[in-house]
Amino acid sequence: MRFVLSSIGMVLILALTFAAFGLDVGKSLALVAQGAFDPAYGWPTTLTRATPLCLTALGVAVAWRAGTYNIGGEGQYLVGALAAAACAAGLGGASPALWAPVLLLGGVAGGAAWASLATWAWLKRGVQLVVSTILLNFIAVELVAFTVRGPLQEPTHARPMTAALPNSAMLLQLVRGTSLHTGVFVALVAVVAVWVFVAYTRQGLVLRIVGANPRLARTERLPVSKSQFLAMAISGGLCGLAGAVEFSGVTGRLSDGFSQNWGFLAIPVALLGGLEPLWVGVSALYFGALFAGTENLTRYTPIGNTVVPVVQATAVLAFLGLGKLMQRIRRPVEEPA
Amino acid sequence: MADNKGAEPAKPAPVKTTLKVALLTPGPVSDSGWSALAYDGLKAIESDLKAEVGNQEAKDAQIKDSMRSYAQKGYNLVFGHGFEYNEPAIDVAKEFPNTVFVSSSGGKTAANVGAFRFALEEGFYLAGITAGELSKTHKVAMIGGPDVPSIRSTFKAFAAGAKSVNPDIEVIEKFTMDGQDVAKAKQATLAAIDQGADLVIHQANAAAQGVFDACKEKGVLAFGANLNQNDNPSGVVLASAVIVAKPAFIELAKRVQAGTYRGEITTAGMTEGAIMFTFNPKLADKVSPDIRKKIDIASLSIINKALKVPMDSF
Amino acid sequence: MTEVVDILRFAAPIGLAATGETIGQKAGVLNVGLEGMMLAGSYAAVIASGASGNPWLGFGAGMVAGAALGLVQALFTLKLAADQVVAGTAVNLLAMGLTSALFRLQFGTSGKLLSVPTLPKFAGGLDLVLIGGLLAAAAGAWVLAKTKFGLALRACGEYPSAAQAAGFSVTKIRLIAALAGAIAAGAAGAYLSLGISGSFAENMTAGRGFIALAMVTFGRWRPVWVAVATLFVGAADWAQFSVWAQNPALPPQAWRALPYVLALVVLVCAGRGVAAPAALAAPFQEEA
Amino acid sequence: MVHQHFMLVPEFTARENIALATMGNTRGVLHPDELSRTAQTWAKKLGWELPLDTKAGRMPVGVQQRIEILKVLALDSQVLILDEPTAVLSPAEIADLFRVLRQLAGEGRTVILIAHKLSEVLSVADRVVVLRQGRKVAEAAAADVDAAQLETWMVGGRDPLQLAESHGGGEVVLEATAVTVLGDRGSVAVDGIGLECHAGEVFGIGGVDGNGQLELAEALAGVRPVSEGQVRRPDKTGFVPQDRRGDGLALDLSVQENLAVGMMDDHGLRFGPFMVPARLRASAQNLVSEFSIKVADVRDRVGGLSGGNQQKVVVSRVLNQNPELLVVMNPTRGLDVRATDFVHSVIKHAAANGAAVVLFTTDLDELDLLSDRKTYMSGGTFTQTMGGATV
Repeated sequence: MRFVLSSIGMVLILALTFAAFGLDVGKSLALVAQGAFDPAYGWPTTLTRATPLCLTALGVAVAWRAGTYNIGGEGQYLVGALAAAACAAGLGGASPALWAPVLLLGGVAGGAAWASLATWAWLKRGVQLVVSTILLNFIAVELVAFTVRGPLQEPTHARPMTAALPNSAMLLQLVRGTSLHTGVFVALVAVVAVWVFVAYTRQGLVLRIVGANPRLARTERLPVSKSQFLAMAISGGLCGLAGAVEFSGVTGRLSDGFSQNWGFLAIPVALLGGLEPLWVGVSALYFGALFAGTENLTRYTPIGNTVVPVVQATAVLAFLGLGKLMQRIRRPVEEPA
Repeated sequence: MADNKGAEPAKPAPVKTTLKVALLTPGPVSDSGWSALAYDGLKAIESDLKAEVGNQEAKDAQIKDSMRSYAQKGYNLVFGHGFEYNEPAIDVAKEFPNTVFVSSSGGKTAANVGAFRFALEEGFYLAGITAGELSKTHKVAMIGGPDVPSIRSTFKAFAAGAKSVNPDIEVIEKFTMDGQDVAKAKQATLAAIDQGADLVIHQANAAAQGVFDACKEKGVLAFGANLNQNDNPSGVVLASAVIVAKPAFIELAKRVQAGTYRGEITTAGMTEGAIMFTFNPKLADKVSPDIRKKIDIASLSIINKALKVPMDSF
Repeated sequence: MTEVVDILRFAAPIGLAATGETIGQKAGVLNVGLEGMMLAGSYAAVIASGASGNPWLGFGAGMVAGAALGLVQALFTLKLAADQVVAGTAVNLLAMGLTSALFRLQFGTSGKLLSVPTLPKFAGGLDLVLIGGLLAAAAGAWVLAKTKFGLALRACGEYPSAAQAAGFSVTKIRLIAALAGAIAAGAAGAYLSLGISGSFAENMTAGRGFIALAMVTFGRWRPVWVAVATLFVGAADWAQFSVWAQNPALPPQAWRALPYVLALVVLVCAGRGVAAPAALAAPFQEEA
Repeated sequence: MVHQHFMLVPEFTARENIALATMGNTRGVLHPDELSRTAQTWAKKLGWELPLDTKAGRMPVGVQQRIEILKVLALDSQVLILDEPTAVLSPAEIADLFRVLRQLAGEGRTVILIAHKLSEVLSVADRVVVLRQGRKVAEAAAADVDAAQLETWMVGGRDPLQLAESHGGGEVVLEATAVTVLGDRGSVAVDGIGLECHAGEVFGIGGVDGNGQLELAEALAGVRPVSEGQVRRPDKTGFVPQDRRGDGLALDLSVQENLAVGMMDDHGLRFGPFMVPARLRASAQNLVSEFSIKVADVRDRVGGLSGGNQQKVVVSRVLNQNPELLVVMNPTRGLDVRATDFVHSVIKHAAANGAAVVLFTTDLDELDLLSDRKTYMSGGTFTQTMGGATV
């Protein structure tokens, strides 16, 4: 029900935005639908876009559920990709079967380490996560810029990027003629794993308790700092994994433009998914479709990519407004005095 | 579909219906520079050849999807405006033998993949000569936006030009790492002028106004780049190193339309009329006839290929 | 001396935005849409200055644009009690898309190097906004510390129920604080385009809004310290272009990362300090 | 109006808090001194010491209470409404407060006191109104009614409370020797205290809030580290904190999840690293019915329950772990008579079943009713007197 409503709402929003931009509404909507849902390449592109978004948003969700407000997803994503690229450089002649797992694990480790820097500064030195993770984002961008011009630059040293990953080492292409790769399964597994972890494991419960009220966790002698550290490490690991998946699934290279802001966009995606892993997966699909659709739109309309952020913004605001309205209707029932 | 057998690989056939041309740019086409000039070329193809055109700002992860989408829709030419489109084109082109993929620079080719590069270095070399002759402080500056090979290559040419007439000249180089941050461009330029530079060239795209503004504030002269920026309201642009994209783009599109395009790496420079170095007539008094003569001689040498301007390959 | 003025000028946009944001955060309003408001301010300022030929009109237009976006955001965060991070992100996207779309609509898809009348400067490079901005920041600090409004505002950020119990409308006070922050962000953007660049380019704020956000925390929610933090980053920024040339031993990326690394080191060394306002980013529903 | 939950900004000084409450509008320059002058006058008149420059969050609750009352008085209110003002006060403070209330009433002001404790109501009020479920059920002059009558009106009659007998005298379960504990700001809150608690006894510790009880309780329960000395406690130690909403519950989580905090390591409910949802739910439902917690569904937010039921959630969770040592702090603060009775009976029951119970309370009646042995705390050490009233 919720989805039928929000889908109708979304179409309305798109139509209004297109009209405001002076586009042919029918044609534009068709282009968006085609880009997002065409069976030959729409769906695959939607899934491709949703993959990194889903992983980073899961990362945000885990951290926020534990009360650790990680907004450094972008930095962790970049460092994850960087770690994967470093692993690739180090692997050299190793057997192709080894590459994917090493790269992905490398990404997890890189992202987790980057997040842990912030957690350390917070738990040991009281530096707020909100500020340290923002600062680490900026630093990660420069770190990537440096490495692709320095230690990890491709062999000719002419271009600011790493050497291309050999095709045999890339994650397998799933649908011919699209970018869809096996990384989508990684995201799927992550959704289920995070869901089970948060909802059904002892550690997940501890994490939620720490997030909901750290003082309760303290009175019950639960390991508060340790749980927060773990939550941030998982969060960073997921963001790093996203970077590694995008690196070894889509680009095969690391360069300045590697980041598509997935780390920042993860926050609204996670929040709109209510920080519930399964809904975060759905929310990521939604946004994946939105990206795939609007990308297609910009190809064939003269308006260019300026319409994309406007559509996204309107969609997010409409979700917020709609959600709040529905909550208001529900609230009186919910709270007996 | 002409499927050739034998040694000759498959090549795109002539276009019988409406020509369809797509442009991929690494930045916004509104950047008054690198991406804008390609966009203007695309618009020229649209109006002169009555072609259907599309364009998209596509980076890293989006590049292949974008190429495939255009190819699937039957686009005949997909032009990626940067070296970074070369390798993805090689991959994607295998799936779409009837679409020609061309990138701005890049070293790999296939039957339907090529690279096409403007030798802006030639214009920068001439600007360098002018700067080397005019500088009183013996210091000149280059302000770059993003630190990318194409920009570095032009800067090398500028430095070489300056040193060719003034071997002791110091060339200051600064990158803001951003083609849109006008304030940073201005800050970098001010810093360069503070360090003694009295002539400044840029590769700052949309942020170029910051360079010109800084020059105006400090009373030094600047060079325009990519587009003819001599009429910039700041009034400090002494000359511009210009890419004349339109004829080159139309020529390329025509060859694709005729089915005569072969995957190759070509360079369009002053010889082909694709690069110009033009003085600002309003500031004519700043340049002595002597210097103009030197520039004319150098231009001729470049056109005659007697003078080879340094150019990085990437 | 020129160096000092230069640092001041180039740090001013971040400083203005950060000071405004400090006021907002003191009232419990976290404005993630700062970047978008700055960008809108830059755009409106250039358009108005170009159209009217009067940079002061442009500057005013910049503030109005900031305020307009601030109102949109407040509608969601204060009225609908929506998540402040999400609403702010949306406002950023909105500003980015709209300014780019309008820019292309007006000046052609391939853009144009705009040059519009800039704010007049005194000898030495100072200008009215710079001096006014310093005064405004001081005034802001004074209002926070020494006026009744400031006290009520801080109460809204610490314990809104107490402010309400004392008879004040939390929503109204937060709205005023949020608007003050939004106007400051608009002014910051306007100064970026009219005080420094004399031009507009798509997305020209280039992340300054996010840096301003970081500065508020770095300055520990104290207006004076926020200003100091901004100047510190401004100086590091300046050094990137000035000192770098003399010391190419470090790669340029290291210079660019330096302000953030230093900020982090300073925070780690300083250890625990003043905490954030207790009710920061927490929605407050007025009881009837 | 003096709220039960204080309307003081913890980060503000007393002066600023009074100024906030009394300034009335947001125009003009702030003169906290002027704004707090009336309050200061009142404080002098009432014989209260007013720490003007201390942050409210760092004051003992009794002092916070005074500031709340001064805020109201400074506004020259003719009608004062106090919601459960005595919940956090010592007997001496209560006596002092009542003296002030009488004084105010004597000056012609109207004082409305909302309270649960009947003896208090009768000792200070002129007229009593009983409300039950939003309805006025009775009204009388205080002189005309006694506690029994009031109680009948309030709860519609009830059986006299039957408490289990605890004897004490078992083995020593808890042993603290020369324990020094630091407060949140690093100052010494508990100063070299030693105590023993035996299986099967309730050891009561009375005293005015803010004299180190919180720190000692947390140290005994193992929540707060001791800086000097030693605490020997059993592994199975249960702790009922005084601030149940702040320390005892995660209000946004469900009843089930709040109960699960205490059942996580119950091996029947765990399968390796996983919690078995069905058994967790069943177990929670058992507790809910055993402790008659009023909740529609164990998946409901615990924040939506009444204070009494919230406390039951905390107590049931703690007792469900069959603690050998139970540390309880002000367990009935803010609860109504029935809930209070219930909590008293389960505490006593736990002791009768062999648990060692350390009870911290500011409520003298409660201390007397439950304790087998008792002492008082003042200034971080044990004394034999409480809040000025000699025992």
